[in-house]
Amino acid sequence: MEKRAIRPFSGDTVTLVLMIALAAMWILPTIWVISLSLRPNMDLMRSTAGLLPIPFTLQNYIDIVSVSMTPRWLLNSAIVAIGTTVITLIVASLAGYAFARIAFPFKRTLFVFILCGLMIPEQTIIIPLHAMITDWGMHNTHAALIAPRVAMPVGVFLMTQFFRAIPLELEEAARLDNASRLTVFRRIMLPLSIPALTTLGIYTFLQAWNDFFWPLVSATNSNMYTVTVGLSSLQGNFAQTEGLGFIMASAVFASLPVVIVYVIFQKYIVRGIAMTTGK
Amino acid sequence: AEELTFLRFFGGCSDQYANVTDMDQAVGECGVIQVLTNKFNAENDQDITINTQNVEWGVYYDLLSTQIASGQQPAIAVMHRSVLPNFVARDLIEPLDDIFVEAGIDTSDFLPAALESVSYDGQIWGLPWDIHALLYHVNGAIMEEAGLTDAEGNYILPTSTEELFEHARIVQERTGKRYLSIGSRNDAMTARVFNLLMWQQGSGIFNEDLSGVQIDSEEGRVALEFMKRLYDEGVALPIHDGSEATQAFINGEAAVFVSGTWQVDTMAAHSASESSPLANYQVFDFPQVVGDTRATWSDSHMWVLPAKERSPEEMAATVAFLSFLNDNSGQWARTGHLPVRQSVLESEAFAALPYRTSYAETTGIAQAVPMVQNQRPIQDIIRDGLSAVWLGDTAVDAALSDVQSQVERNFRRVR
Amino acid sequence: MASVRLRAVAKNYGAVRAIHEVNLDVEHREFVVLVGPSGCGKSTLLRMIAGLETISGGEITLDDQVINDVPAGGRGVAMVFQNYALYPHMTAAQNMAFGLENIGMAREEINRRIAHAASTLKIEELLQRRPKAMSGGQRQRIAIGRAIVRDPKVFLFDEPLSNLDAALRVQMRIEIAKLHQRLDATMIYVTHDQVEAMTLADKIVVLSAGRIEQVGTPLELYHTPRNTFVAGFIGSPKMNIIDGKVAAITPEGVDVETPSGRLAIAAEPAGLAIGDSVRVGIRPEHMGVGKPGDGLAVVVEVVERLGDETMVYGTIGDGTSVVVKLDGTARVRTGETIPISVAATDGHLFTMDGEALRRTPAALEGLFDV
Amino acid sequence: MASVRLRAVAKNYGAVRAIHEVNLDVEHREFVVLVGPSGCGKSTLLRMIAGLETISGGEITLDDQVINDVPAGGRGVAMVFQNYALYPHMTAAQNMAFGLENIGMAREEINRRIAHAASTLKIEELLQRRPKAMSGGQRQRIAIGRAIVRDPKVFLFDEPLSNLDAALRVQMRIEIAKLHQRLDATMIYVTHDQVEAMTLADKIVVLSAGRIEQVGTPLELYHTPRNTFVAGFIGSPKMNIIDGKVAAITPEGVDVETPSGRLAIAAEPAGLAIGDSVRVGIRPEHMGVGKPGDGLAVVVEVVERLGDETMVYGTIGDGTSVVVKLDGTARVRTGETIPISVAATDGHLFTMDGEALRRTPAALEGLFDV
Amino acid sequence: MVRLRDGLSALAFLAPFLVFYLLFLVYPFGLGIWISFHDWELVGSFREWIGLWNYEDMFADPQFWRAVRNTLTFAAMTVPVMVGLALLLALGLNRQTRIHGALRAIFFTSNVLSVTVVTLIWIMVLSPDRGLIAQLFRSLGLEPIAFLASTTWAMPAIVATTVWWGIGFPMILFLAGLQQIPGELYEAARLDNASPWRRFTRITLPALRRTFVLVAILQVIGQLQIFGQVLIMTGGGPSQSTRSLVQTIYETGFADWQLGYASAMSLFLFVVMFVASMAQLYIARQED
Ligand SMILES: Nc1ncnc2c1ncn2[C@@H]1O[C@H](COP(=O)(O)OP(=O)(O)OP(=O)(O)O)[C@@H](O)[C@H]1O
Ligand SMILES: Nc1ncnc2c1ncn2[C@@H]1O[C@H](COP(=O)(O)OP(=O)(O)OP(=O)(O)O)[C@@H](O)[C@H]1O
Ligand SMILES: [Mg+2]
Ligand SMILES: [Mg+2]
Repeated sequence: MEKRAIRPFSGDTVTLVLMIALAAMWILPTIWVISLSLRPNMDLMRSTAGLLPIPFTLQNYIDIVSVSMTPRWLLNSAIVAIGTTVITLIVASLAGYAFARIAFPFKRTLFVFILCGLMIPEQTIIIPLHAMITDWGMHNTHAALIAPRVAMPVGVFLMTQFFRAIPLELEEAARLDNASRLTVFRRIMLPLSIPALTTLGIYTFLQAWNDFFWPLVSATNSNMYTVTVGLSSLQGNFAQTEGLGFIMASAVFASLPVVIVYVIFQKYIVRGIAMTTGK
Repeated sequence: AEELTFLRFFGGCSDQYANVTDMDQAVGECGVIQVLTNKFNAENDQDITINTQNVEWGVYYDLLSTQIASGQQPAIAVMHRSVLPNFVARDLIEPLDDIFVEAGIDTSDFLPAALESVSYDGQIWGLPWDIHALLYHVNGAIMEEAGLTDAEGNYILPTSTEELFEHARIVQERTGKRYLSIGSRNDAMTARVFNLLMWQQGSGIFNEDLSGVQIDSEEGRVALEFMKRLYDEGVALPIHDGSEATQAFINGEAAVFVSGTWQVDTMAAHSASESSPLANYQVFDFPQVVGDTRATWSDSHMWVLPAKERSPEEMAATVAFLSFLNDNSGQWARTGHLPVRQSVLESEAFAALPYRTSYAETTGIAQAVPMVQNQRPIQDIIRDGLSAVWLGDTAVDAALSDVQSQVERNFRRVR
Repeated sequence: MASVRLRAVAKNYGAVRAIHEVNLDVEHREFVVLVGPSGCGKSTLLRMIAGLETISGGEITLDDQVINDVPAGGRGVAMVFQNYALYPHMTAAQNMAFGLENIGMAREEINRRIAHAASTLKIEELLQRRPKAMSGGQRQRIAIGRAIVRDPKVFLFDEPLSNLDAALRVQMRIEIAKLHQRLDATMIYVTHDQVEAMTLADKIVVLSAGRIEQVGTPLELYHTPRNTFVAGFIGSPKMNIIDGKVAAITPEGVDVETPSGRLAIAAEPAGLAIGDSVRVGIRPEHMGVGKPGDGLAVVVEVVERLGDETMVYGTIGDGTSVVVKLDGTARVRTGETIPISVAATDGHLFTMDGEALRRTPAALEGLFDV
Repeated sequence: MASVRLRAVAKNYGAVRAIHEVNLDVEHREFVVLVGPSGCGKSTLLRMIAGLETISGGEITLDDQVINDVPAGGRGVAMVFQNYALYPHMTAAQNMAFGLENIGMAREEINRRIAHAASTLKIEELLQRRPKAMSGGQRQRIAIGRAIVRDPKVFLFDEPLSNLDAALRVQMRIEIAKLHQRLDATMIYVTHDQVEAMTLADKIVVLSAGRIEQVGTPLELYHTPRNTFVAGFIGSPKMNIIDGKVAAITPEGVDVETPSGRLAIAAEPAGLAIGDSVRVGIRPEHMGVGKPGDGLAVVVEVVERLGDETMVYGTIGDGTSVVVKLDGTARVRTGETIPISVAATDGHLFTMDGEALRRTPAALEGLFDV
Repeated sequence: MVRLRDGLSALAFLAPFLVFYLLFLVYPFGLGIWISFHDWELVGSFREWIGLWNYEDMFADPQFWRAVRNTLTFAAMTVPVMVGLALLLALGLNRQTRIHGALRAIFFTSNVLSVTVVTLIWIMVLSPDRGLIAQLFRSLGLEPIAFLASTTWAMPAIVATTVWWGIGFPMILFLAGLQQIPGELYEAARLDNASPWRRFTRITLPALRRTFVLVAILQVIGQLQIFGQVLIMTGGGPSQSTRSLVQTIYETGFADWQLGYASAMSLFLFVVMFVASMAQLYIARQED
């Protein structure tokens, strides 16, 4: 809308040029890394200068797909991230619905109890969590990587807020239409909360995909590594010398899924953030 | 069919050596152990498969610990003698005496030092694999250019602190190169060299009966002052981490590289290449630089069996692989490490390896950290605490007392 | 048959009593409109009948069956919400089908009913659209359609037209009136728009603060409001209320001395004595410009010309504001004082606490004959 | 002195032309109201005058100075926005002071002006409150106050009352009327509520799709709309438009044969011949029940009784809907056919493309004398 | 009756989440407190109750305090840069054109990369002999700085990495905040003769106050948890100058096996973060 033009600062070309310059700086490292990943390792041992992939090779990517563990790690990451996302969406929307729409004893208390969980940082519980999963003999399983993330109450909070914003009349209309709670949830609330579910889903997916500390200590078998942990295991001295292009290609390769998810869904991310911070 | 997980560091090169079983093609630590593994997988007649899990060595013990903690012990793992006490004290690895007997592994063929390094509390806990020690790697071309050669063309090595700095000055003046390349930042080399310097003065970081720490001592001060001077006078670069130091030496930026036996093979390979700035590579016993006791730092690698339930078949497979490794431990010596078996040491093959004569004395002067618990955190404390002197601007005395008190704190938690 | 009876029905929200023991009879096929100021409990009452709100006291019967504990879906009532409450992710047809599917009705029967409702409401071409793709009036019709297909005994409407613009409101109002004529159903309708109430209702219920003030036909409420609250609430612009004192009691009614002149009111003087304080009520549309010196002297402040009508806003002696509705060609100017005459039979009289005095037979003659 | 003149003013949004070369004169102290359907360009025109929107063509002058390129703040105009646009984190007093501080006015003068505006608007006790803590009407007053303190030559209002409820709207409307009488300022007011337009305006500008349809006093627009658009837009309920054919041309005007009977209209037959198709326009309030067989035969569909008025919704022969406004006691029932009579002088006549034919002097007599 | 039915259905809806929540968050949290009163080792079965000894040890441990100091320094350097830069970006990019959208996407995209990738990129960028910055330095005739090897530069380098990585999210938060400011406010301000600067300070900033608090809290909480960047980029070095609290927790627990002690430290972290966010909320409340 044209009206935006009068907001301070955003209008003039000087600002725009500045922003473009800043953005160029921002994206430069990424471009360079992509370019490194497209150059032969031998060549990189001599020099890493230049922003263009000359000489050009796809060998690093071919190596990733054919010989390295990276595809396996990608699969693990995908299982964990998608599993976390799906389960989170299910349990968070169920719980959010109960908090938003059902009157039951001690609701407020329980809600506050769950909100308190927002205050507990992941890092605080990793040690006991590790001890606990050890006692259960569950390390090096996808379940152990998924479950603790599902327990995070952010999703419940978000879904509760969202369901509360859906007009009560819709549910009342459904009650007059003889719908049971489950029918209301399934046929009215869930379809209506697709934007919120999308947002929560993307957020959960990105978080799970990029998780580092927990998989670092729980997934100790290289077959169970996620991409994040796997890449960091490659990153030793090796990175600096012989396999630079290969390492960079792994990084690019491992980032592709998240970047694609982001690019496809970016408008939901922004909308979701606006939604959750509005008012 | 048994599948065994084989947890080790030494680098990952399974892709590079995929399906290679010819030992002659193996280069470096990674190559040798990988090809050995391939060979065993290919040739054993009991349908045993060894699945290698390679871990970068900086995080190796974190990973081994968490694997053990989570009940995911590998079948066989590599271990340093320095960390052995921690694992033994908690019953985390299996004693091997009976197994060796059963498998027919002859402990009497082990060199005494090697046997000592796997023994603790009167039992044997590992299959000795090597003894590795610090050496003096030399870029002959630079030495020659600087004129540090005697009449026969042998390189002149320092025999005292003052000589060392004199040589450094000469190299700097005549070639514009640095004298030393040494891992100085975030690198265990710092602690190794410090230990080495303590031993050369006839001391050590612990007292005789291992009841106390003596880092903040006269010997400690001499050692640290010496190291500080290296950096102050530009003899070595303080910001180099291990790989940067290696790279610098390969690139011909320094005359001498302070590193271990494990680099011999690699450096030789680099030197062999026509255009390499690392020309006329030679390697020597670590010279006497402080004090008057001949000593160099050493540690050893061994193979251990993490404690866990093993079926008889699994045990048999594990032992079969152990035996195979023992039979082939001569191959490992090719990397530059000192062999652990008398028979290897005396073999023709070993004698034929290059350079071995020039650091023949190392076996005799090698010292290792005492068999006490928590060596790893303690050495880390030394590494970080001392490097503050050249990386930050901590004074020598402050660094020593800081490290001393931290090590004492850690020592308290030992049980 | 569908008659709804409320017996001492009450509703508490925690400590707040939203509805105070209300009694109300709604007969079969009757169109009952609940009106009252915001917050008076109209929606609450309606929602208790629908079963969306629990009943704190009393009894609601539908065809003589107590339905207090019958769940909302099982009462045979349908409701049309203020903001339609259409399921936004379903097409019009799906919206209508939803309730029928929930009770397991056969697909053909559902389709038959939807087709029938759609033709009744002339919304055939909307059936495959989502609410988003419809105008306000169209949504309104779908919402009604969703109620119709369920073939309910009682229709409940909660301010169904308040989200529409003025023109559409008129049109939809007429459609609802036609619908009521066509369908064999009882309707209970909540609004705060008194034009809607007047035009749609067989019977209007005026609520105030959770109590019923008066129940009656639109004309009863217009002509014989029981108190100043109802008098003020029904009619637009609202009735002018002027304080005065009884000056004389005559055979025709009561003469009242107001701060700006004397008025004769055709009301029964029951219990009044000369000198008592009373309130006179006169609707703006019953005022006219009289002879100078006659009736009320009104100082004109604002004149609004609406074409065929002229609204005059002014004040009388004690500062009370009055509104006068004159015809389009009335000659009035801001600032002047005009004499306002009122026929005695058009006036209302109230006690100081707002109770109406009965109007004389002469005043009421002919008013209810239409 | 503050007169605003628009000369061929146009506005393009990209390829879309929102305003087409509009010419308009607003005199000093005049109250001009812009009306028209949604999207017709009312706000755009107003915002161009305010300087919030660039001008794509033409010229705007204020007191004969071209102000096309004068920035918004420097034009001496103040604007009251639909949603008030009060600064939410400032108190009422700070809101009013902001603009004055920006031009570096002395603190005492600012305080004096605020105090004065506050007393004019009776908002003294609100001065220290934030907008959040105020009702809609109070916010509206603060927004006006913010305009007043700047002592502008021209006040611009963009639908300032549309967010208020009906009762408050009436009250604020009257306040704005009083304000206009008190202040020495020109006002330009946008609304889509035609009652507001009729009651406030000295001059109404009817816009449609970016063009001016007609400019005139409220009564001119009501009595002599230039075309069916204006005729339909001004007056409520809107004028009935009935298609017919010229049956006779008489000295008094034109006789038109409609599908439901013949009507005489006092309009100049300029250019008409017998048999021509024409449109007859009759306002609901100008219809009455006539003798059987007379005038239009209307089939009654819905009857709404509003107390003193009765609205009758019906159809005529060709199915055209008509609305008739009768008095409160009219006897009409659903389903019957009633004869509707119209005085010839009350009728309007339009060509098939909507242009009005001039009404005869007899028809206009006395209409503008008030 | 109704309440009971509602209670049961609520339970049914809540149960799946509650199982996860209790099992994987509440129980571990409690267990963490329990562990912190023990000498509890990662491996083996050694678990001895030692009361508050871990806490006493912690408060007397210079390593621990160094880590706390580093962590606080890091947060103190990162948060203001992050908040300030995010606000500037949001202001500069608050227009709905294609180009602005693309620029926003650029700043946000680095946010979705994982810490390993980000650090990989930056280790390379910062590398003194082969890095991007080194190339720049050389082309300007300067000697490249070994950022990660310098006690002076390592922390700022990690800050830069973190800002590069994390700027997108606060930027979007500010953009969301900006877009909630009604355009009419700016029009009114224009009619009120307000200069762009006054519009910014008197309209934009006050309207963004809530967003500000939100961003600041999220940033403080997030940055106090710094771990991956340090672990991978410097390992806490050079000579401990970047060792962070979470890294210390990790190393104490998983390298030194002292889970009890590590638990005590992580509870300390929890308290710090809790206090920090409460303090900020309190300040925000005060201003209301
Ligand atoms: N859920 C609730 N909890 C507490 N009080 C309530 C609740 N719902 C309504 N009330 C109160 O009950 C009273 C009646 O509310 P109700 O909604 O029936 O009013 P209404 O007549 O429909 O008003 P409106 O014309 O504004 O819709 C009000 O005072 C309201 O504040
Ligand atoms: N920024 C814009 N960009 C493109 N078109 C616009 C813009 N602003 C307004 N328009 C178009 O210009 C026309 C006039 O809009 P304007 O807002 O003036 O209408 P309006 O008469 O005020 O309507 P309303 O009664 O709904 O407020 C509309 O068709 C609208 O779609
Ligand atoms: Mg209501
Ligand atoms: Mg508008």
